[in-house]
Amino acid sequence: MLGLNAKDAGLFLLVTIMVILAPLILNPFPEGSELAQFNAGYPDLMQRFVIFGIFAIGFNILFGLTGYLSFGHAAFLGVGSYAAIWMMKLLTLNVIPAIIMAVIFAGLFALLVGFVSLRRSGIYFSILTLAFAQMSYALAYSVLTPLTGGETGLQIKSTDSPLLSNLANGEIGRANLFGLEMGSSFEWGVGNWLFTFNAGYYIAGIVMLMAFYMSIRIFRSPFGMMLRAVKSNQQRMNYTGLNSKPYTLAAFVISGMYAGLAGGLLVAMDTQVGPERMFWTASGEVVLMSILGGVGTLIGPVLGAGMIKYMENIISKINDNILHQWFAFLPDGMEDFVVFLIHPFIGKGWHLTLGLVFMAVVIFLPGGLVEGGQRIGRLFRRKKRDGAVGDAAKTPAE
Amino acid sequence: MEVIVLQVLNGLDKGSAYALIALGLTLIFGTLGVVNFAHGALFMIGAFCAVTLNRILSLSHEVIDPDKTDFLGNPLAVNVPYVYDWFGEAAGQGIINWSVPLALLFSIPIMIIVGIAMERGLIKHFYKRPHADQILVTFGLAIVLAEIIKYYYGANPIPTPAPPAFSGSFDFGALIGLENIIYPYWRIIYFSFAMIIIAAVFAFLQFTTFGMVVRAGMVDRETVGMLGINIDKRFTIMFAIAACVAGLAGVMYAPINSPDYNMGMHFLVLSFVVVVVGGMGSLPGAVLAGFLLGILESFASLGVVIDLLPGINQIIIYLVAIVVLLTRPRGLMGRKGVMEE
Amino acid sequence: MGILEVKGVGKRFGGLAALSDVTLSVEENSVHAIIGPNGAGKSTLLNCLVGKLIPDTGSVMFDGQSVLGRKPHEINQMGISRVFQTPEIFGDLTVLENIMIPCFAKRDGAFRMHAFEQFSHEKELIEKSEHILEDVNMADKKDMHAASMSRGDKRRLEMAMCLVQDPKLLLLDEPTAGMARADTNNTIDLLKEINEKRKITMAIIEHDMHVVFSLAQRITVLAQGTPLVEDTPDNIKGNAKVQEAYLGESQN
Amino acid sequence: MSKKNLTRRGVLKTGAAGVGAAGLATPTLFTGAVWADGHTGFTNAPEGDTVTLGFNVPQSGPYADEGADELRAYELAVEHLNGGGDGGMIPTFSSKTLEGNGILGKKVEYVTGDTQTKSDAARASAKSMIEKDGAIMITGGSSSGVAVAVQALCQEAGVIFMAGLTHSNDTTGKDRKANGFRHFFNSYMSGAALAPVLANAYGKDRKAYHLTADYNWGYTTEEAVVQATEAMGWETVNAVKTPLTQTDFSSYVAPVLQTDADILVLNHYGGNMINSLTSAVQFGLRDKVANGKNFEIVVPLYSRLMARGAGANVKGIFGSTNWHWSLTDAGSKAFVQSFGTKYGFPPSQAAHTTYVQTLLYADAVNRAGSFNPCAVAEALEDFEFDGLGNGKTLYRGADHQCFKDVLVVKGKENPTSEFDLLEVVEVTPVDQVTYDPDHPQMGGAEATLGSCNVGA
Repeated sequence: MLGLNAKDAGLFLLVTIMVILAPLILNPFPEGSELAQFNAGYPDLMQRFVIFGIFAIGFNILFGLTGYLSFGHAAFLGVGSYAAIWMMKLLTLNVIPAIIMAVIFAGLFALLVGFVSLRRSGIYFSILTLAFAQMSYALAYSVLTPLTGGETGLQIKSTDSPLLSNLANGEIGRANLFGLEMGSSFEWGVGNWLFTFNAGYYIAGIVMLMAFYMSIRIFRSPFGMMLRAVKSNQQRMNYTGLNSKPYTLAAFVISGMYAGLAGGLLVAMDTQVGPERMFWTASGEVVLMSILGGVGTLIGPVLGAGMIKYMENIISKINDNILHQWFAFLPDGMEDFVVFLIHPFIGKGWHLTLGLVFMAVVIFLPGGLVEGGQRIGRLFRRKKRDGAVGDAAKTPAE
Repeated sequence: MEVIVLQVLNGLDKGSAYALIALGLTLIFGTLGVVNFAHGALFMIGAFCAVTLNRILSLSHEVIDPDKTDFLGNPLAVNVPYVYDWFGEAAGQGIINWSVPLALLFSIPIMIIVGIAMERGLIKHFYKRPHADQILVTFGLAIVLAEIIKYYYGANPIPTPAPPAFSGSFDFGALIGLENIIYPYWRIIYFSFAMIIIAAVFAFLQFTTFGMVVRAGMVDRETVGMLGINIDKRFTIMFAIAACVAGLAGVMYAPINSPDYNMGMHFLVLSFVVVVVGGMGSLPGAVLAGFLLGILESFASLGVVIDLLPGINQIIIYLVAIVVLLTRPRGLMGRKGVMEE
Repeated sequence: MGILEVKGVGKRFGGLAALSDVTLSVEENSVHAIIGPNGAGKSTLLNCLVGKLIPDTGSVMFDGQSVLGRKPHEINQMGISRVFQTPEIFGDLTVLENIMIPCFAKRDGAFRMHAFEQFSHEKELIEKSEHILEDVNMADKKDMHAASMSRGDKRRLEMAMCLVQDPKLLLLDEPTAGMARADTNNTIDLLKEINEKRKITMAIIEHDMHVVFSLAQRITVLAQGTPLVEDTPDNIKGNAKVQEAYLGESQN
Repeated sequence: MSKKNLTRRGVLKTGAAGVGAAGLATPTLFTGAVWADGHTGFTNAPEGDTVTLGFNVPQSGPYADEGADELRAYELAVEHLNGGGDGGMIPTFSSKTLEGNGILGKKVEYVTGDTQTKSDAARASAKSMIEKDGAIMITGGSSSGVAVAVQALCQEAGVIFMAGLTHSNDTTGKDRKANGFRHFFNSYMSGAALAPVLANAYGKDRKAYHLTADYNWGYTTEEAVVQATEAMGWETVNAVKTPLTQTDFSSYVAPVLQTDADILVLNHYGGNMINSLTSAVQFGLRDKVANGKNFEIVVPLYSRLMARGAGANVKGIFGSTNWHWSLTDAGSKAFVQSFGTKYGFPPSQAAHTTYVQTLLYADAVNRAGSFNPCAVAEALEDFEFDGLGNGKTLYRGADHQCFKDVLVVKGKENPTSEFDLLEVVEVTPVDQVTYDPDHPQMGGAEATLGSCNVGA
C-alpha cells in the first residue's frame, strides 16, 4: 500500500487511526470526574503533540539515520515560525503560504548552518550547531528586535492588514485555511464525555501524517540506506565512491525543513512567536524526545514528543488542591501525608518528574519507549506461545 | 590602557570559573570517557554548600523584642544565632561572616560523597553506553539535582557574602604602576584560588603514580586496563576529585554572584563550549580556552565595541567557538579521533 | 604503458621522508605486489593512490588520468577499489545492504537524491548483489547484521563489495594478515580466480611471501621509501639487494 | 474541584442530558466562535453554580518565587471572594459589590499553570485553561514578554486578561489590547516618579551611566528614566546593553569607573539586578567620588523578593515599587494582616497586584451583571476606586492602565527582619506620573486597543 511494505503500512495505518481518533482516545475520563485532569484531548495540546511529533520525526532523520547530533535544531523551528508569522502579517492569513515559507526559510537557514557545521563531526559538529542556534536566539532576543519583536515576540495585531485578506479596520486577523479558521471546532457530547474535534488539529494531523509517510519512505529508500551508511562507516562509504557530504547535508536540510514545517504549523495554530523557541533547552528537548521515544525508530520520536508535551502541560497543572480532591477518601492524616509525598513531583515540580523519567528510561530502557513496547509485546507473545505449545510445535521456527 | 587592564582582569576572573568547570569535565571525560552533563550541577551544589554552611552557622532561636513590631504589628521576634550565645555577638558574627572560606572545608567531604555516590550509583553503569545515553542520563540527573535544590532553597538567588575583610575593593593599579584600577579583593582571591587548584591538579597528574596511570589511561584506556591496574577504583577517585574541583569552584564563586538553583545549567552550556574549543580531552586546552573565552567576552562587553558591532556581546563566545572549530578542527589542543564519531 | 603509472612520487611528514621518488607501473590485468620491510612506506604509497594523502612531488596516473588532488570517492568512481587491512564494512547494515551500496555508487555516481525511490524496486541491483554473494559463498548470510559476522566473513564481504563494482584496479592491503594457512590458501585461490576470470588488475601490499609468489606477476620492493627493484617474482627471489633489505631489517 | 470542570461544558452537559436517553448529543459545528456557547454568546460562559479563573504564573524558571507568591495571593483572593477568611481588602475596597458569595453568586474555582517565563509555554498553559478547563479569565505572570503574549491570546480567544507583574510600557502601550488590563505600574511611571526624588537627593548636575537589559522591558525602562532624568538636568553619558543571560557583570561595571559618570542606573530586573548590583558594589562604585560628588547607584524597578538576593548591597539605593507591605493605609494593612496570618510572611508587590486584579475583576463582573468580557471591560474602563492599597486609583479606559500614586523606595540601612529591606521615601502623586494615552513612549498615536472580543 502506498509503496510501503506490509509492516510499515500497518504502522502507518495505526498512526493514521490514532491521529483521527485522538480526540476520543486522549479524553478517556468523563468531564468533571476526578481523573479528567489527565485528559489531553483539547485542541491546543493535541496540536502540540502532532507538531512536536513532526519536529522529532525530522530530527530523527538526521540523528537516527546519520548519527549526527545537532544541538541547535530549535533554531530552524524558530526561523520557520518567524517566516510564517511575517507571511501572515504581510501577505495572507491563509496558513498554506505561511507554512510553505516556513519550510523554505528553515531549509535555507539549515543549508547555511549545515554547510558550515558539517565540515566537522562528532561533538565538534554538535557544538557548532549549538553555537549557531544560541546566536540566533541571542540576536532575536535583543538586537534583531525590529524583526523578531524581541522578548515579546510577534503576534498578529489589529494594525496588521495582510495584502490578500480583506479585514475590517481594527479587526485582528485569524489564521485560516481558505476561510476555515484554525480555531473552529466541532464538539460532541456523549453522556458525561465531551470530545472536541478541532479544524486546526486535523490540518496539523494531516500534515503530520504526510510528514510521517515521507519519513517512512526516506527510511526505506536507497537514500535512507546511504544515510545509515554514513552513520555506520564514513570511510568505507568514501572509498566506495560515495560522497558522504551531500548525503549528510541533504539529511540536515530535510530535517531542518521538518523543523521549519513544525515552526510554521505552530504559528498557524497559535499566531505568535517568541525567541525562547530557539533557546538551547528547546534544541535539547527534541534530542530528549528522540532518545526517549527510541532513536532511529520510525514511531519513537512521535511517542517521545507526546510524552514530554503531556508532562509539560498536564503534570504542571496539577496543584495541591487537586491532590486533596483525589485523596479525599483517605482519612485526614493519611490524605495530608499522601499529598505531602506527591507534592514535590507535580505542579511546579514537573521538571523533577521529567528528570526522573529521563533517568529511568535511559537506565532501564536504553532503546526508549519503543523498546519498552517491544518488551511488553514479547512478554505478551511469549505468554500466548506458552499457552499454545501444541500449535507452536507443529509450525517450524522461522 | 586602564580599561584594557581591567577587562583582562575581568576576563581572567570569568575565565577562572569556566576553566575550573571545564577542567573537571575534561578530567571525567578523559579518564572515564563519560560526557557528564551533570557537572554544572556539581558546581551549583558547591555554591549551595556555602549557602548551607551559612545557614547552619546562623541557626537561631527567637528572642522577642517588645520594643519593635513585626509586619503584622505583633512584637518582633528577633532571630539570635546560637553562635552569638556561645561566642558572644562579635565573635559569633565573625564566624558567620567567614562561612564562605569555612565552606571550603565543609564542602570537600560533601563533594567527595556526592561524587562517589554519583559514580558508583549511576555513572559506572554508563561507561560502555553510547555518549547520547550518557548525556541524557546525566542531563536528567542535572535537572533532578537542580529541582531538589530549588525545592529547599527557592528559585531566587541567595546572597552569600565574602568575609567583610575581603568584600571591598582595593587599588590594584598601584601594584602595577597604573592609576585608578580599583578591583575587588574577592575576585583576585578567586583567580588565585583557581590558579592554585589548576596547578594542584596538574601537579597531581604529573608527579604522582596515580596521576601517571590516569594520564596513561587518558591516552589509551585499554592498555592501562590490561596492565592489571584496578581501574575501577581509580575511576571513582578521579570522579570524586573532579566533583571536588567543581564544588570548590562553586563555593568560591558564591560571593561573586548570589547562587541560585539554575546556575549549574547556565555554566553547563558555556563550559561545554569551553571544553570543545579547548579540544575534547585536553586539560591544558580546557584551561586555555576558559581564559581565552573569558577575556574575549570581557572585551566584547565594552561599550565602544558594542556600539561598533551591536549584539557582539550576546554572541561572542559562540562566534569564537565557530571560528576556532572551523580553523582548528579539533579545537585548540584536541587529539584526533576523540568524540568525532 | 600500464593502467597505473606512478612517477617520482615523494611524501614528507615533517622532516621525515616517507616516500621519495617512487616510480612504478602496474600492467593491465596483472597482479602487482608491493613488498618491503616495516616502515618502507607501503601504506603511505597506497594512501597516495586512493586520495587519502596527496604526494608532495610526482604524479599518479590511472587509466590516462591524474588522480592527484581528487577525493577518495572520485578516485573510486574512476575505477579503483580498496580492500583494507582490517575489514571496513557497514557494520550496522545487513550483508545484502552492504553489497547494494557499492552497486548504487557504481550506477548512480557519488551522490543522488533517491529519497523516494524504493529499495525493493531495485530488482536488477538486488540480483546482481545476490549473485556476487553466491560467488563468495555468502548467499545464506545476506540478511545477517554485518557487524555480527566472523572476521573472515567480513573480509570476504569487503572483497565482494569491491568486486561488485567491477573495478579496473583493486588495491589490497595485506588481504591475508592474521589468517590461518588454510584460509590464506583459499584467499589466494579466490584472488587468482578474480584476476583470471574477471580480468581485474590488482595491486597487493603483502608481507607473506607465500602469497606474493603465488599471485604476483610483478613485484616492487620498497625500502625506506624508495623502490629498490621492480621485477618478476623469479628474479626477485634471487636478488641480492632484496635479501639485504630484508636481512638488514632483521639484523636491526 | 470535581465539580469545577463541569463549568465550561455546562451547556453541553445539559445538551447531553437532553438527549441523554438517545445516548448522543446532536453535534453542533461552530465556526469562528471557537468555544462559543450559543446561549450566552461568549467564550466559556459559566453555567452551573461555579466560575473558573485561570492563574497562570511562573512556577519554574528564574521568577518561580514571585510566581509562588502570586499564587498565594490568588488563593487568598479566591478564599475571600467565596466568603472565607477575614475578607482581606474586600471591606476596605470602595466598591461594595463583593459580598463573599463568589462572583455573581457563583462560587469561584481556579486552575493553575506554569508559564515558565516563556511566551510559548505561557500561551500553551493559558490555552489549556481556556480550552480544557473553561477559564473565563486569565491572570498572572511575572514578565512583560509573557504578559504581552498571553494578553494577545486572551484577545483572540475572547476572555479577559488581568495582567500580573509586568512593568514594560508595551503591555498597555504599543501592545495594549481591549481584553487586557494592567494594575501594575510601568516604566514611564517609574521614571517620572524617580527623577524628581533623585534630583532632590543627588542634585541636578549629574552624569548617568546606564546598564540596560537587552530586551523590550530594558529598552522602555531606559528610555523612560533617561527622558525623565534628562528633563531634570541630568546628562546621560552612556547606555550599554547587557545580555539577559549574563550572570557576571564585572566586565560591564568595571568600565564605568573609567568614565566621568557619577551615577549608575541599572535597568535590570530579577537575577540580572541582583548580579549587576552586587558587582557594582564589589567594584567599590559606592565608595567612589566622581566630579566631587559621591557616586550613586539607582535601580528603577525594585522587587523586595529580588532585593533579598542582593543582601546588604541594596542599602541606601533608590528605586520604585508598585506597593510595599509597610504602607499604613487601611487596605494595605488589611491585606498584610490577612496574607501574613495565613502564610507567615508579608506579601510581595507581585502578590498585591494579583490579589487586587482578582478583586477588581470580580467586582467588575458584579457591577456589569455579566461575565461577558465586553461588559466586564466596560465596567473596568474609567473605573475609579480606592482602598486597595494604592490610594485613589483610576483604570483608564483609553489604554486599560491603572493610574495611581507611585512609591519611591530606598534600601533600608538597618533592617529589623529579613522582610524589612525597603523603606518608602516618597509617595509620588498620581498627577506626576500620568501621561497621554498616545505618548510616544506608549507607541504613539498608532497604539490602539482594538475592540473587545467575546469569542463569538
